[in-house]
Amino acid sequence: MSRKLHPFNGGVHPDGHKEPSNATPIRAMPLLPRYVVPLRQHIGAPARPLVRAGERVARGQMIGAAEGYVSTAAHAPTSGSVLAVEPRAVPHPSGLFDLCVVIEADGEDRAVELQPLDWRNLDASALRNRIRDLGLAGLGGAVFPSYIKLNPGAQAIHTLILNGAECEPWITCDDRLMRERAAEIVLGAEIMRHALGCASVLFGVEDNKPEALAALRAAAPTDMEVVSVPTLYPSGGGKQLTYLLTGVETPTGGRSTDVGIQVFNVGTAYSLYRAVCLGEPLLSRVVTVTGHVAEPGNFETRIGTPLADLLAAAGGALPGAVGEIIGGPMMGFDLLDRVAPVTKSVNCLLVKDPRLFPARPAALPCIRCGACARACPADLQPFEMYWFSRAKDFGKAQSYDLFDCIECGCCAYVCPSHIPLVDYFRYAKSEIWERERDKREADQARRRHEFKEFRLEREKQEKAEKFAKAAEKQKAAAGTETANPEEARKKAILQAALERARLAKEGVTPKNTDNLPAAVEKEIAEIDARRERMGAKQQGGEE
Amino acid sequence: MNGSPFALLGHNSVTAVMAKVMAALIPGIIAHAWFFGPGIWVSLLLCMLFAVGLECLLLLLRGLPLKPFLSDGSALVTAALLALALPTLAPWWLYLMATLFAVGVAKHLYGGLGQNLFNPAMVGYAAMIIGFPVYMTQWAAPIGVAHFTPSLAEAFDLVFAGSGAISVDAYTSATPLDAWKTQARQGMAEADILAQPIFGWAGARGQEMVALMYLLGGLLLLANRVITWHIPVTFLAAMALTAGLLHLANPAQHAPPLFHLLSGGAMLCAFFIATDPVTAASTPLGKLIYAALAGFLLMIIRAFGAYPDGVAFAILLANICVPFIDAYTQPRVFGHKRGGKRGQA
Amino acid sequence: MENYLLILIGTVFVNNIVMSKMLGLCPFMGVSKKLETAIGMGAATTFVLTLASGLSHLIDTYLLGQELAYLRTLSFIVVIAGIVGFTEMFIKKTSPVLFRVLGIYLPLITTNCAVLGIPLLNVQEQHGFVESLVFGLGGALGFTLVLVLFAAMRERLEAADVPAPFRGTSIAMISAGLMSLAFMGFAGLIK
Amino acid sequence: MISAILVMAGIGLVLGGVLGWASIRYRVEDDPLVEKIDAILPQTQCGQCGFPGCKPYAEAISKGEADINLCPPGGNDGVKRLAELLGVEPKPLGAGMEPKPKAVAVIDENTCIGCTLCIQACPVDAIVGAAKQMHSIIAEQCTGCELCLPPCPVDCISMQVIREDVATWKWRYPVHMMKRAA
Repeated sequence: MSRKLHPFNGGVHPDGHKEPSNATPIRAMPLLPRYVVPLRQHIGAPARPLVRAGERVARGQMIGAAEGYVSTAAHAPTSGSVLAVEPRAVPHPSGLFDLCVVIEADGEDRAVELQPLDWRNLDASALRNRIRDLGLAGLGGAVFPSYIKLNPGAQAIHTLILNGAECEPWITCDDRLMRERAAEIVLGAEIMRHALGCASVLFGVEDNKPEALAALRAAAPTDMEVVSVPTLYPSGGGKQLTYLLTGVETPTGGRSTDVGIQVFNVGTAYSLYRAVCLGEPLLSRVVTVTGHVAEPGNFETRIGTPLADLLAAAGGALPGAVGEIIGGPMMGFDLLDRVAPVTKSVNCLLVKDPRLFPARPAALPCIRCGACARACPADLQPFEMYWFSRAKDFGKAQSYDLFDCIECGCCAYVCPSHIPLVDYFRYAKSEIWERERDKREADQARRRHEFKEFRLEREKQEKAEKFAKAAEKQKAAAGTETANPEEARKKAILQAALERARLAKEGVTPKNTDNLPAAVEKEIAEIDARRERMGAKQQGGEE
Repeated sequence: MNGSPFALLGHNSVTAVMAKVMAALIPGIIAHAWFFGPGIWVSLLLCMLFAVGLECLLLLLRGLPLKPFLSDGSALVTAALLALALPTLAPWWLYLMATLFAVGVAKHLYGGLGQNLFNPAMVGYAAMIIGFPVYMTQWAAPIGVAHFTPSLAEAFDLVFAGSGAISVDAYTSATPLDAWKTQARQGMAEADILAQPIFGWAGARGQEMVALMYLLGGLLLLANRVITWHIPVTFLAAMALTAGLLHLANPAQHAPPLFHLLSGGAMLCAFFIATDPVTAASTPLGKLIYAALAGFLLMIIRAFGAYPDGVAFAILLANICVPFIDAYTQPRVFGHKRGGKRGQA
Repeated sequence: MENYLLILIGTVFVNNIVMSKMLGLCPFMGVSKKLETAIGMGAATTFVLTLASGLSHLIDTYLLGQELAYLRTLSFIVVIAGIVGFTEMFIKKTSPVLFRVLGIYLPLITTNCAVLGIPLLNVQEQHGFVESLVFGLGGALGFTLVLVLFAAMRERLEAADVPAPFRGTSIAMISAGLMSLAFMGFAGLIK
Repeated sequence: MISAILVMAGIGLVLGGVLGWASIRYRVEDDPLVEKIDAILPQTQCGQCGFPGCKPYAEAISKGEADINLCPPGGNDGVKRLAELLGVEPKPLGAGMEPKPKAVAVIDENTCIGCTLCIQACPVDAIVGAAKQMHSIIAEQCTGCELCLPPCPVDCISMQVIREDVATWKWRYPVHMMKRAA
């Protein structure tokens, strides 16, 4: 049990505040009258809606299918009817709406038939496809589709790390899950080990969770190692935990799989167990409700549960609350609209009170004291990145390895000038991303423009050739009427010009309707049909 | 829009940092008053008044709010360092000019706190030593050496009305560093030089105790984690090493290392001036290079240069190198290849 | 040997061509916006200056002598222009990027008063051939040193909250002045 | 006198020889500046600069015939990058050339008469449809150049500003810093 740990640099010790929510067992939420299931809950392309308003659905029925490679499915949390498929408030820092399926519960909670999988004998790719269709995504926060992570790919995976560090203050959902459902988590880890074909399995749990550690140790077989790691934020960061446990650094811009290590959250392992052994899609997750609430605790919450209802289940916010955070205080974001639902990424609803969460003092200039650099777990120089992000010199900011920043918030936590450093980094990153997007679009436009010019040139040439040939024929027919080739050429040109004018009068037929993608053709057909309908209606109205 | 983190480390602010620096200066100031008379209070008061006044004026001119920028306390720290570096009992306008260069030119022209490239106090000092060398060599003599040590009221009088009937030589003397240099060049023996009343048990009389008090204050800052060990230790080590080598090579010309460490502004510089985070190098390796460079240059200027104490020039020269040092000593980022070029993913 | 060392230290630090003689300010202000450009410019100037010092010494001693002394400036300029032309072609071939960023300042090395100043000072100080070379190298190294340090400073300054009237060249000139102030600390080090 | 002429001629000859050799030894083709300028331009092909497309504008800039501040879609940022590339001082966009928010053209399905004039005007072939058939615009390929607006005989094309969604949303510049009057 004495594995050699490799402490990473930096990190901070914020107050844990785990006690309010980790004392009571996970509670189940009652069935609610309405659920809102966003189709974009994971990293990658949003799921494609499979249902329409008015359709009846059963619990566990797929309502959104994975679209493209990096994507996963979404499912109905209960039985009922689809009220609408439309943009609704979602838990996102922007407060923007996103496409959701709104389900009116019928109270029966009727389920589709669940099919447990014989995972030990199932073909690996079939297993992964099933996992994609069951909607599994990482529950630690990044919500990367799990089926992709279970594909070892070209690089053999030798170590599987189960992340139960839960280093964010206040959050205890993984803690309670490990205490109460350790056996299921271990089974999930067993399935992962099978899919990845790796030998070594490590659980990393911070030492402020002795009960969880004990439960896991009791449940884990001898060939899985449960490691207690010192409490230090952000030891639950994927790269940090990997280094802590193995001493291997995840290469910049890459994933831990590049060095043969795969990391999953313990909550994902639990959901994987349910998906594979019970055949149940990812319908619910454990969410911590804590902070300035009447009865803080953890709730088994169906995906799509409006956060207001979740808050009510925890007895509601106490008087004097000043808003809620989705996630923890270090990496979470302000909830702008309480009707937004719980998604696969929501692990905590933290109600702020003015005493523990006072407004951030006004920022003073950076004095380059270097406290941020000492706290940075990625060994960055945040004050340099800030210096250039603030001046909107993104190239320079990037040269200080802005994209190695994991946005853990350690730098802003220790800053004596109270500078919202991470806000500046997020700003700079999204600006750089936009520029890259613009660049791609410009490149595409350039290619299309050049092609158009090429096409016009080609068409002109083709036409000229055609007329030249026609003229030649005429000339041949007329015999050696004009022996002068110069005159003939002039005549051909004249004829060509006349022909062009005639064509122009008739209206040129552009040739860019060829080779259209099927989708666009379909769209045109639809629009035409719609236009006809509308036109008919309009005419009818006039008459 | 306010993003994460929502938690903040408590009792942590620029004001608190500056207050700790001021507090750590107090033992040194008291020792100064004890050994050189109450004149230091006058220059301290004047510098602080001028600094705060100028800071207000410049903030108003730049259209910035007064309260947050005044309460950060950086102007007071600059003023205190300036007052401790400048000779006491100089005319009042010298303090005004020095503060103008420090707060006006070196700080606000660059955009205020955190933006300056040069240490403000040292710019003020260097500008004065170039502009008014006469006043900058009249140092208050320690009590017991001076014929006359002005009281607080007399000190005010001297600063504002000039020396008048009293001869300047009555209360000032050459600095021991200066005395050593000129007398050693004239061929006086080490023992004879040290026997003079302005020299103490290891360095300059009075100054050695003040330096030890600065050392004490610096250790307090270290204990409070306001500064890290890198700069002071390297700076003093580089100084001692250079001084030691010079002393070994030519004991008749060059004073022993301890004398250099405890004379002039060396200790103040090591813990309070070189450690100014804004103008010092910021990477771990860069800090070592920066401090070693400053210590080395200080000793070179002291040993061979035209100025008796080179603290200001050594720091300014090191300041010039800081952006370059920082650019080439960036630490390896987590997940990057060892020895890989910065900025390449 | 000690003599050469003294010349070198003297020209690099004490009598720095930019900081104390105030020569070569045009490229000092013009090519110090980016660190990498400054390094390239420093290298090019070092090459030109060292070569020009040696060549002009030879020309002055063996071709011109006393009776043709009035041709000194003229012939020095021709030599410098030739070397600059060569350097320009060389850089264009080996580093097109550097060629582009140096832009007009590369041919302008010809009219860099530091480059003409040093050969003329060599004559004035009656330096021998090796002394001239060392003097040229030292002057060029001093130029490169302050140029590179200044460029690193300006990269940081670029993002500072400098009040609007002082932004750009203005604050750069002030910084150069303060640098010069700091270099005064070297006074008295040699001679 | 003669010696002076000889000396100068000698120096000139030697240097001329060296330079001549160097120009052969270190010959290079001119760097493709036009391509680099073109890479910075936003490729909307809108012609607001007065040139028929981005490439011609890039050529004009490289020849020094056009100023760098004539491209509104590139914005002040684009001007800055051009200035950096060319080593000149950046300047604000020309008068009446304020950048507009990004938009795409949308054809009113009911008014379009299928005349194909917009199709011919579109520089990037982002409009599809055939004669006497309803046309539609492929939004992802539309650069928002507005060149299709004037030819339309029935004014059925309008510009629609692109709204940001969850995927394209950007973090704003933090405003915690104290407000500055200056």
